[in-house]
Amino acid sequence: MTLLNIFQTLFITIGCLFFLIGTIGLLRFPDVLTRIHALTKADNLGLGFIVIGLIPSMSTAADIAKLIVCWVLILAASSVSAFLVANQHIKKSKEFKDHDVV
Amino acid sequence: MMWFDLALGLGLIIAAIGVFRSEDLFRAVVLFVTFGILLALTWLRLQAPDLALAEAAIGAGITGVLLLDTLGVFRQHEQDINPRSSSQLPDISRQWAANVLALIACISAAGLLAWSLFNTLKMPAPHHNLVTVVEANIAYSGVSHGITAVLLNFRSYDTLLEVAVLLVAIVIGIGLRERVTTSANATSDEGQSKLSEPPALLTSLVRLLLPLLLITAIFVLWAGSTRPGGAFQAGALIAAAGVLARLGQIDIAARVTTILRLGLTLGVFIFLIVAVSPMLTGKPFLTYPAGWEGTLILLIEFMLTISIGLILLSLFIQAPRPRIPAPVRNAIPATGPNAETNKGGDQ
Amino acid sequence: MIPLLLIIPLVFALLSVLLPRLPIKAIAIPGLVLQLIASIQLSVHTYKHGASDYALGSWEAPLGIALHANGFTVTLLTLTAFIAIVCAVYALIYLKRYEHEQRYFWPLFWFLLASLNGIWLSGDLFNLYVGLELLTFSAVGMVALTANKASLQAAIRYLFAALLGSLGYLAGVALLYGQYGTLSIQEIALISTSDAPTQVALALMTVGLLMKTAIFPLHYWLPPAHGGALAPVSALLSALVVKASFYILAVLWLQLAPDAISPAAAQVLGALGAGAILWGSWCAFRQPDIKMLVAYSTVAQLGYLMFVFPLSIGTSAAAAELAWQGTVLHLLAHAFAKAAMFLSVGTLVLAIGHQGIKDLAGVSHRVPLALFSFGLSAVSLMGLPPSGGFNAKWLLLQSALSSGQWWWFIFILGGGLLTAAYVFRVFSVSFIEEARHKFAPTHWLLDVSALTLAAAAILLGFVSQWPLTLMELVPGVQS
Amino acid sequence: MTLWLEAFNTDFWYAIVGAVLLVLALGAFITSRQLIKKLLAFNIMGSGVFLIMVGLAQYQHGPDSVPQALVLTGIVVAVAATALALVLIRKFVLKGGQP
Repeated sequence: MTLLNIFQTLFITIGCLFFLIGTIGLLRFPDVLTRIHALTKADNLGLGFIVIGLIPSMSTAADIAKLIVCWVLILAASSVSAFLVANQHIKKSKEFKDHDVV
Repeated sequence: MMWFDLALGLGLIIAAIGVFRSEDLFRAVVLFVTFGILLALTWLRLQAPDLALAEAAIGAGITGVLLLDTLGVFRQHEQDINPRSSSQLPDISRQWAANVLALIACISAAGLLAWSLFNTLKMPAPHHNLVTVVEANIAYSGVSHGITAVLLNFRSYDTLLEVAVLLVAIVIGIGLRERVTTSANATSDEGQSKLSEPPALLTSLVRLLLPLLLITAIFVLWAGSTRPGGAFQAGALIAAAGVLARLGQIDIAARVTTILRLGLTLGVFIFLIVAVSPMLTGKPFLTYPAGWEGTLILLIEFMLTISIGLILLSLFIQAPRPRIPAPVRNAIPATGPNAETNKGGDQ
Repeated sequence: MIPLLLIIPLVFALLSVLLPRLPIKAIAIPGLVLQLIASIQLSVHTYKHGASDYALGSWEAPLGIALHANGFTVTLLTLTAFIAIVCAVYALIYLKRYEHEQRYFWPLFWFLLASLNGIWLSGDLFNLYVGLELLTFSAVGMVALTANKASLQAAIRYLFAALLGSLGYLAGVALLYGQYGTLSIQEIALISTSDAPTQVALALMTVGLLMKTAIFPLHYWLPPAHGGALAPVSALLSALVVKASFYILAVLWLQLAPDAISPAAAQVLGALGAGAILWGSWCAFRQPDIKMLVAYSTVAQLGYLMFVFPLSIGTSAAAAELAWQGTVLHLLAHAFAKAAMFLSVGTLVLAIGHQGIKDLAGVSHRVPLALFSFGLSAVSLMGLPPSGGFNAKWLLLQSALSSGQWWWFIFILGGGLLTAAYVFRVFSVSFIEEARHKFAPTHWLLDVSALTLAAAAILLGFVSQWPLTLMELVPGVQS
Repeated sequence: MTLWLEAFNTDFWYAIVGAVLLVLALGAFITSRQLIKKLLAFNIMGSGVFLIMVGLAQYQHGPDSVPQALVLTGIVVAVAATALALVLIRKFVLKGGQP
């Protein structure tokens, strides 16, 4: 096992751990906003670690670029969708408060 | 990797059971999309990257969007117009009959399939082997990717009929939709689409993603002749771009114009012209002239991509939606022979 | 010659999607005439030179898809072209009051024809699947055309039943491909064995196709779809569309893998047919609505088609040939008679403005021609001489006798009596003198088209030899 | 038993999964009362058939582009069917029917 392998294994394992933590948060946290928080923060970080861990096994610069583009796109998509979900949630809960339902 | 396959297969089955068992439709649809993603992985494991692409883009993507959109429409509709009535309680005896019927059908289907698969294990390999036939002829097909060769050369007749199937679906879609818009005036349509202004963040993301999606679509189309990819996957990507654009309120004409109709039929039209023209020189229908196979296949695929993208997108845009009752509508009485049915229609 | 029958309807379908405001009259009829000429020419060619194959794209099966024209195929092609042209004439008049609907009727009509021609000609199992789906979609679209609640419900039910049927068929195709490594019907017919995968594949495909053909007890979707559609649509659906899946079923059982079929399985199909005759006739007898009566009559008449299996599997060659001839004649006679019946009922309903059988009082005076066509087609359905229906039933009876299966004899005869029972319900009301409603005038072309088809059903009794001579070129039950 | 273990491979395993999906979805299709649920069951049933088609063919003679092309056609037909069914169901619900 070369040093590079150890480095890769380490990073990917850390990435997976973050995903695990994010999933536990998703399941255990009490409401929508905290769940989004757990999911987006932990998962985006985990993804970053995995991408860094994968980069050494790519053969060409183009492949590395593709990996990074994937990462950036997922970051953008997940942050925007998290924002939309949160936005909707806040709107809904405001409506409920107006009707004194909660 | 056998363990991975075992887990993936069981995952597919569990996701499917989840879809069937969930009472809530929204939950069922989300699980269905999950099922689609697992299925895309499965196709990769079966060495079918084309199918993985198609499943992700068409099966899980477009189908999921259509289903979610429908649920949204139902939710809107039920709240405004049609609260759940008590008469909707299940008919107990009918339900029992269906359960018994399903049990019989399931047991017999399971028995038949198990018997067949078990016997397959004991059988020798079949007489024919199309793998070798495809390999022997692919040099004459004009492309080097097997699936594209089968779809657009060896069995191009299937593909022609398949695009016709898509076309029939959108013709029905337009037919059922237009009735709504002919009696509604433009303002009520506008009012509906502007109901909720999308957040600026979404709009800017959409603007960022649109060109990327289009470039990817063109790449997937062009890749089709040498490696996984092709018109159907590219068309699905174009449709996805259109759906995104619509979510981000970038205006896409929702009216059925002649230009749209031209776009919808373009693929089949060019396909037919290319297929018929060799008959003038006495060659069979659907034959490509020697030397021109690759070019013509790319041309057909390009046109098909446009048509498939437009058809899938139109199926999303043209799907019937409830109209928001606008006070303006009363001022303009519906006219024409169908006025009566139109009024009774969608209120 | 063969591919023209695919190209013509596809081109016209595209034109009518592209330019929905095209002068339909100027376009549709010449196209249909062209199609009729092409199919007659193909029939003549087949008669002179025998069955022929056509390799699409110059790729021979098993790699490519082969089209196959034999005596049976060309008969069906000509039948399709003929019924289509008459229904189109009717539709041109009838749909004038449905301005919106007719813009979507014509593309679907042409796609329907393209898929029918495709199915009759195809020699490839998977291609048949795509053809069936195209057929289903255009048929469902035509049922949903009026877009009221009832017709949409009927269309959804029809679509779901047909999709389930297609999947059963496709599952069978998957097993057969795994087993034989080819999709060509002719190739599989050469090497088919009676092993488990083949039998399971056939079982799955059979159930799927029975669903699509609406054979009792899988007929539940047919009456609302056929009874609720517009008159020319009902005529096309009952005359042609349900026959497509029956055609595939017959090809599978009699041509693809006859060795894999046990006589017991054939008896089961025959029993389903008998059940269809009894149940369909009983339901038809009880319907208060005339269109539903005719739709249930289709359920009953489709039952006769099933008798070909017990009468030709495990029986003598002579009995099998008689059964096959009788079935083909029945298919033709029913197509003519049922199309005529739906068209004439459409005219009657148009004249009265109501669909109830009780409302028919007085039609014998006011709308005599439509009632006359209805009567003529009923003669053929009942199997009275001289008519195509009579010859068909006569051949089937002979086959039942010569194969010693007297129990089918009872059902074939009894079915005619049951048909008489429900048809006379209509006549007993229609000859009442005083009318309950005002009568609207109807266009003479409506009467003429219904009459043409009814006359064809009767005339078939005199020229039964024509299709039967062509039929001798059919593989499968061959003498 | 030895026969099973010898002949078993990835392709065959997925064919079995396809058969299981087909059977389960058939049951769900018949029992469910909601049209959308029926539609989902139809789609999953279709996926089961596709898995059988590719899995079985490839079990017999390795990667085969013909069934893959057929399934690609099948997927497109299935999405067209789904879209058509949704259009009809939506219209039906707007006319006051129950989904």
